[in-house]
Amino acid sequence: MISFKMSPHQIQVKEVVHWFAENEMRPISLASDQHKRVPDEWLENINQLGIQLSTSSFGDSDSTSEESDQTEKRKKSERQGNRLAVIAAEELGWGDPAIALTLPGPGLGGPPVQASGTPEQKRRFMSIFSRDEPPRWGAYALTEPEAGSDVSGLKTTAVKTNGGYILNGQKVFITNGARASWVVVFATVDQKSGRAGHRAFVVEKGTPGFSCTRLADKMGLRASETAELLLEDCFVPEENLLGGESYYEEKSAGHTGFRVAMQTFDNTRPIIAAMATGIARAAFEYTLDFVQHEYPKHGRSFHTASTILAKAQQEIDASRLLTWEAAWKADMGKPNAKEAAMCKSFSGTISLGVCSRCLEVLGPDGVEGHLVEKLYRDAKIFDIFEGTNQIQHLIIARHLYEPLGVRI
Amino acid sequence: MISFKMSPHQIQVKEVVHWFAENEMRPISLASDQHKRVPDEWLENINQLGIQLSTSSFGDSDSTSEESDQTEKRKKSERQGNRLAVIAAEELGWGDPAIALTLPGPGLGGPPVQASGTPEQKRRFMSIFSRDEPPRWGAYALTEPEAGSDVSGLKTTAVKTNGGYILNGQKVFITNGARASWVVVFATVDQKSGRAGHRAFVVEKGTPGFSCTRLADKMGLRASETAELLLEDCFVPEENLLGGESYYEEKSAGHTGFRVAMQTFDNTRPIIAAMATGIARAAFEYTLDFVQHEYPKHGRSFHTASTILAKAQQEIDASRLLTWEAAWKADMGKPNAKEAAMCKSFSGTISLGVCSRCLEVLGPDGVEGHLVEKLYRDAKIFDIFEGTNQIQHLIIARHLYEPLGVRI
Amino acid sequence: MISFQPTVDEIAFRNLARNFAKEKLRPLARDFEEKRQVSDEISRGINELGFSALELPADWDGLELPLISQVQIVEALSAGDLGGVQGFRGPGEAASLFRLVPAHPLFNKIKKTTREKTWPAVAFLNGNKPNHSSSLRLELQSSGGGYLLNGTSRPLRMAKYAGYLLVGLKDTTGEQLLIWLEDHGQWRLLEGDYRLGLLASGFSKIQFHDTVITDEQVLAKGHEAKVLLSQMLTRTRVLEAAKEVGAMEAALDHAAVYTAQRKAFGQEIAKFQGVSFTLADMSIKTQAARHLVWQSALKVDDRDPEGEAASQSALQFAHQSLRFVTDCAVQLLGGHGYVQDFPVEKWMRDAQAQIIFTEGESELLLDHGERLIVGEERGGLHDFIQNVAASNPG
Amino acid sequence: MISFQPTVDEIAFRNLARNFAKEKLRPLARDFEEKRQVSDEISRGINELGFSALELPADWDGLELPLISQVQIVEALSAGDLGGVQGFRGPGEAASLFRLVPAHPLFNKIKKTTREKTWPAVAFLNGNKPNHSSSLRLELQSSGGGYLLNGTSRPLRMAKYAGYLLVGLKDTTGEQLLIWLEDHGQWRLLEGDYRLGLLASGFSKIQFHDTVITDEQVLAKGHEAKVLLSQMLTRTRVLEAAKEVGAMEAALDHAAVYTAQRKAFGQEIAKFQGVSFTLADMSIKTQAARHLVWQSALKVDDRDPEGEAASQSALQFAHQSLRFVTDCAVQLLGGHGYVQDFPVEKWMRDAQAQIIFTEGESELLLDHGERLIVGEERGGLHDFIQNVAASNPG
Repeated sequence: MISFKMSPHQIQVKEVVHWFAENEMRPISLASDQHKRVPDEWLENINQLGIQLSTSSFGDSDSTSEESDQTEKRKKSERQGNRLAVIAAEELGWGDPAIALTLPGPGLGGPPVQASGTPEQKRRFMSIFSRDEPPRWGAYALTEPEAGSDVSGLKTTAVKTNGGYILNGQKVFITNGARASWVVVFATVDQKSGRAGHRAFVVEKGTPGFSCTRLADKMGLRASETAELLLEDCFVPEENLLGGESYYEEKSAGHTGFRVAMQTFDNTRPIIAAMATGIARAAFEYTLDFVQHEYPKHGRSFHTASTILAKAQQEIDASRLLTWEAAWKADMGKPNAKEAAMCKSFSGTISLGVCSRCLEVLGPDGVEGHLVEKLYRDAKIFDIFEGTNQIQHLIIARHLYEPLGVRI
Repeated sequence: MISFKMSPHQIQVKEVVHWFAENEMRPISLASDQHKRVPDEWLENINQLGIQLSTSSFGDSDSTSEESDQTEKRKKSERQGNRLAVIAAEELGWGDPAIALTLPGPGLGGPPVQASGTPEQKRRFMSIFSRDEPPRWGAYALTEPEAGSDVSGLKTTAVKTNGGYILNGQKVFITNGARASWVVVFATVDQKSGRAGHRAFVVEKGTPGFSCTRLADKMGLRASETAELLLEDCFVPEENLLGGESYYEEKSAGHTGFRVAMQTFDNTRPIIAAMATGIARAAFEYTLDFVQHEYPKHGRSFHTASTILAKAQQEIDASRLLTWEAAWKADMGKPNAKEAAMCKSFSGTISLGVCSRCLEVLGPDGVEGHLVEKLYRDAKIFDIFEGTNQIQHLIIARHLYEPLGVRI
Repeated sequence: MISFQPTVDEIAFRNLARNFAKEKLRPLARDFEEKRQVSDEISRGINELGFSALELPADWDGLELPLISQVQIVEALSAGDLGGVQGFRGPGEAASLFRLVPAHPLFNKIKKTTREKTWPAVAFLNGNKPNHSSSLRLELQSSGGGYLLNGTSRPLRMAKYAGYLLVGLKDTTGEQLLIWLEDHGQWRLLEGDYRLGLLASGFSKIQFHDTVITDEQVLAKGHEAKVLLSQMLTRTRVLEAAKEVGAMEAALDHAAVYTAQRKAFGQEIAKFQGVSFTLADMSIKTQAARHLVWQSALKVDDRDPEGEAASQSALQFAHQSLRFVTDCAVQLLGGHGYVQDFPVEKWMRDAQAQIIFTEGESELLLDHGERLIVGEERGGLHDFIQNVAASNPG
Repeated sequence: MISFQPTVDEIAFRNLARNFAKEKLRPLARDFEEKRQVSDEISRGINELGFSALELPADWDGLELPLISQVQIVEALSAGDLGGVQGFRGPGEAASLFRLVPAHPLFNKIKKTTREKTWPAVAFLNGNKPNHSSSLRLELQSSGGGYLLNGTSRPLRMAKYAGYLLVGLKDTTGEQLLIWLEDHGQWRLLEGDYRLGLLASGFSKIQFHDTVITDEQVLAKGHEAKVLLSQMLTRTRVLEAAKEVGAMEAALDHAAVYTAQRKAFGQEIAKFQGVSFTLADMSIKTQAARHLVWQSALKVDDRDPEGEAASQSALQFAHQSLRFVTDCAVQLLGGHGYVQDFPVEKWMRDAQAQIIFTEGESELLLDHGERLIVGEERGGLHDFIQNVAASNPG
């Protein structure tokens, strides 16, 4: 039955995360943006709450400390993990997207480890994230300076050697790349063979030859760490090849690092989209409140504000529903690449637009040490990272033409 | 000196053509749309006025009955022909774009004959258009059923034979194609050689093997004749090859039928753009008048109408100025392909948008036997014919990247 | 629990509608347009399959489906041809009023025809919509025990074929009335020249000249009339928006198939991003519009006080997207999009007509936005309706 | 005669501006942003080249150029860095008032500084702009022979560095006043935390607490003040719009060069229509915006009564296009567009700030549209200005 009503459990998750966003994130939001850093002490404190930005941190599917073979019960309840994740991500985006991305946990590195890792790897890499330990992070390193959207063209090399691989290359725009305990690094074992040559490695902090060369200054999302990573003759042991060698040897299964990277996106894009929706909602709610308290209730500016706010709410609703659909499909075990691209594309665009129009309503008052101007700066990245809007369009179109026998 | 003020001569042309549009075209506009035909009698009458839709019919550059070597004086005065043409075309579009396209004269066939014809051809084909003769038309046949925007892929063949060429192929969307005394037909003498093989022929009405197979019913522009033409083993004498054989033999000059076709567009696109501007202006003026007389001067609907009408006037102004610039460049003898594509693209888009938003202002009253709904139906073709908006974008981008050394 | 999974019944009904749309409606669409009406055969088919009774109350032998089910069916039908769907005879917008007050004694006669499956057409005159043209003014003047009605309406859908007329209008003192007219001697048609779209929908203006409205013809007055009208409009907005989503789906599909086959510059034009990105945009807007329609349907089914705002939002987004998607479809077909050999030019015209004859985009946004800001109290309206129904045992 | 050909002088001045923008402004743009001001060296350069005196009257040693010439120069400068241009010291918006009433005795002091080329900054407080925030209210109360001014302004450009303050405000009876303040003891800065853009522009709020305004400080009153303000705003709108065109040009150029070089999927990304069509759209909007600026400049130079409406239209289109073009530039650079290694992220921020600190898009459209419909009588204003100037021999 079609229903857009949250279950009691979903409502509970939403409320808990909203409480957190409002009472823990918002108070440090503007200062974190200014200092380009989330306070360490804050991170240590909230680590104990166990709130993460990932598909696996809500619901009862927390597999970090469990065996990988699953009981029937767990499998069943896991089926709402994606929906819970987007519900939570919207609230976190509402709270502060930069801080949300800085919450301790495996981050974008989690999905590839969960999806492709061996049981041993899952245990080893996921078990480090615990409320009882100091805060830790995972990260995900795909993008290279000369290959942004073109994932297939990656230039980081992995050369097989005794007991492992030697990695060489450079990665950019890596969220939490400097503070991460490990980073899922995509590299190629054979540049000529294209996507088939891709492999995913877990490179651990402190590995010789692995370093962070720089943190990038950005338009927004300033409290989030965006690192450039360098791999210079960096030896990574065999057991850190995600899935192990046998995973890639079964050619028929079509396992490649490329596929690992792409599957990750189908899971993470709805989360990113939900955060963008949350950003738009934060700007909308702030502005609605402002208009309700400060505006006259008639005349030109009232009509302008009415139109802008109605449009904002409409776009936020549509964005959320597209996102929920992508998450619901994932929960159902249905392919959701098209829907994930759709919600990512839509939410990225409307999020910036809503912020910009809200700034018009707020006028010059809206730029002084102000939440909405920060949201505007933050929003733009949602059109770019995890695949630019152009890439999302390509994926959507590919899925539209596929049943018609045209490969674009 | 930059100036957007018309000269006295330009004002005079504008006023004469506006008078014609208002008093001759408008009264038959809705009926012609309904009957899908401009009345013959009307055409006969107005032929005597000598108003045509072409680059050469204003100013003193009417070369139809003149020798091709030109006096200094004529050359100088000819330099405002493009500006006069777009000024006139805006008024004609304002009057009725379908009737404008049906005005007797060489139409889109004129520019290629003027630009590439031999002196003998210019005389022979252009001299038939005269106020003292019955109304006659020329036409331009480039598009084929399987090659719309892809001009380079044309399939109509021209095989050299004794004293001429045998043409075979089909042409679609040919304005005035059935009533035309002659049609400039583009064909290829060698499909393998691509654009280099293109040739432009003047095919005369009644030529054996040359026929009109159908008139297409359309969304709008219904009073204008849109023909499908068939060439079946149609013999065209050598002397009807535009420019003559020697024209194409000088390889160094780069003369091809493709080039003829493309140069035509640089001249005609501003005219098409000006008509689209005229359409938008007609909808705008009608709606402004309606609002001034029927609307209250306060409140919601007044604000909505204010916004819509201000936007409409702004877009019309911008569209006109882009068009004027393209025409001015042509008059100055400067390359204007980019500007011609820009004004064509912009005007096609805004023309439809203005009509649509005016319909919103007019409400249900606006669809009953009504000028603006007709303009809306007419406007859409301006995004399509003479190169779709996509093609215009391609041309613009090509010129933006050319100086950067990238050929797209 | 959040779910996008239609029920088994919904899927079955939707497939039925889809087949009918594909096999019956689509092939005859040009014919309906030319003849300016939907054929009797198709009307019979529609009625036999129950598509005219989706919204009707159960004790009228209607299906009384929730809106969330209806919108899926209506969308599937309209994907055949929006112009055809808008030309179906039957209760039209009034069905939503029958649903709200099924037992109203004024409806006894039409209720009988509905049970007999004769499906007379009902036209709806919403005199509350802003009407700026001074030549079109309606005046309802209290007179004796009733009212005198004078003036000319805007063009109304199905007016040409209507046996019944539902009128929502304020009298000269500003009191809201809902009036039900059964005798078409009471109004005169003022037929016009329509060329834009939805040409099988029987558009006509309606004229009144000292038409006497007796108190018996007044269905509701004052606050009661206002509430009924508002709730009826909320339901019809959702259904109209669903039709628009169907029209978008048709245009999207057609453009996809065409661009997948059509070649230029040596390859399928689908391979040019200028084409494929446009198609992607069309599909995003279609899907988003569908979700907003579903959301509004669910809210109205749930008697959520936000239902009215959601219906305005859904219809406004549908309008905007419908214009975009049908325009893009024409554009992607190029010259072929503009000629009547392909359906897309008709869909673009139908779309623009559909938008004009329902509420305008700016109006919908302003209604929605003003409520957002001012926070109009809308609670309790559903209870009120129960009372209306209860106080008029049919 | 319609012509798009700049004069030889205009070309020369434009090239000078272009070189200065490229060689001086662009390389220092990040530095200005970080230091929150434009360096003295650059300010000197600007002044020496005469770029601060374009609008100033001739007998102030200004260049008194027609707007059509100014907009070309201002555009070329802003193509270096909009944030830098908006941080130049100097008369700012007030220059247009000096131009309109050059002989006003209140301007004697600043006229002298201008002749001495010391270029003090002037801030402009337009209290007539809608101000919805209740914490920011200005009140001008008649008191004795003058007025008492209280309250807090919105953030103003160059307020931090201003030695002079021009205030346009209505008093409590609704009478329009133009006030000229030379003593910055009369106001207090209320500096804030700005992060969005135009960070070198010295934004600050200004506070007044029982500030006494004497009659001598009143530049004009009533209708005269209204007309002056309106004409001044018309001129500044044209100039602000020209700056925005320059910023668009910069973003367009940068995106073109980047996408011509950047490769993905084995070729320059310029070859993907998703990229090249976006660039084409950017260039169309930039060129259209430029033409509208030129049109408004020509109309104002011609004392055309449509000049004010044209300036509103030009600025509104520039706003909309500037947002689009700078956003697209960031988008076309992808991740590189978002980091501060490239200038486009700054331009997008500067653009949004520029739009916020000038008049809003909806406001401009409504002003323009209402005049279109209601046809406000604006004739004779230019004559009036002549009288103002004549009646105040300086």
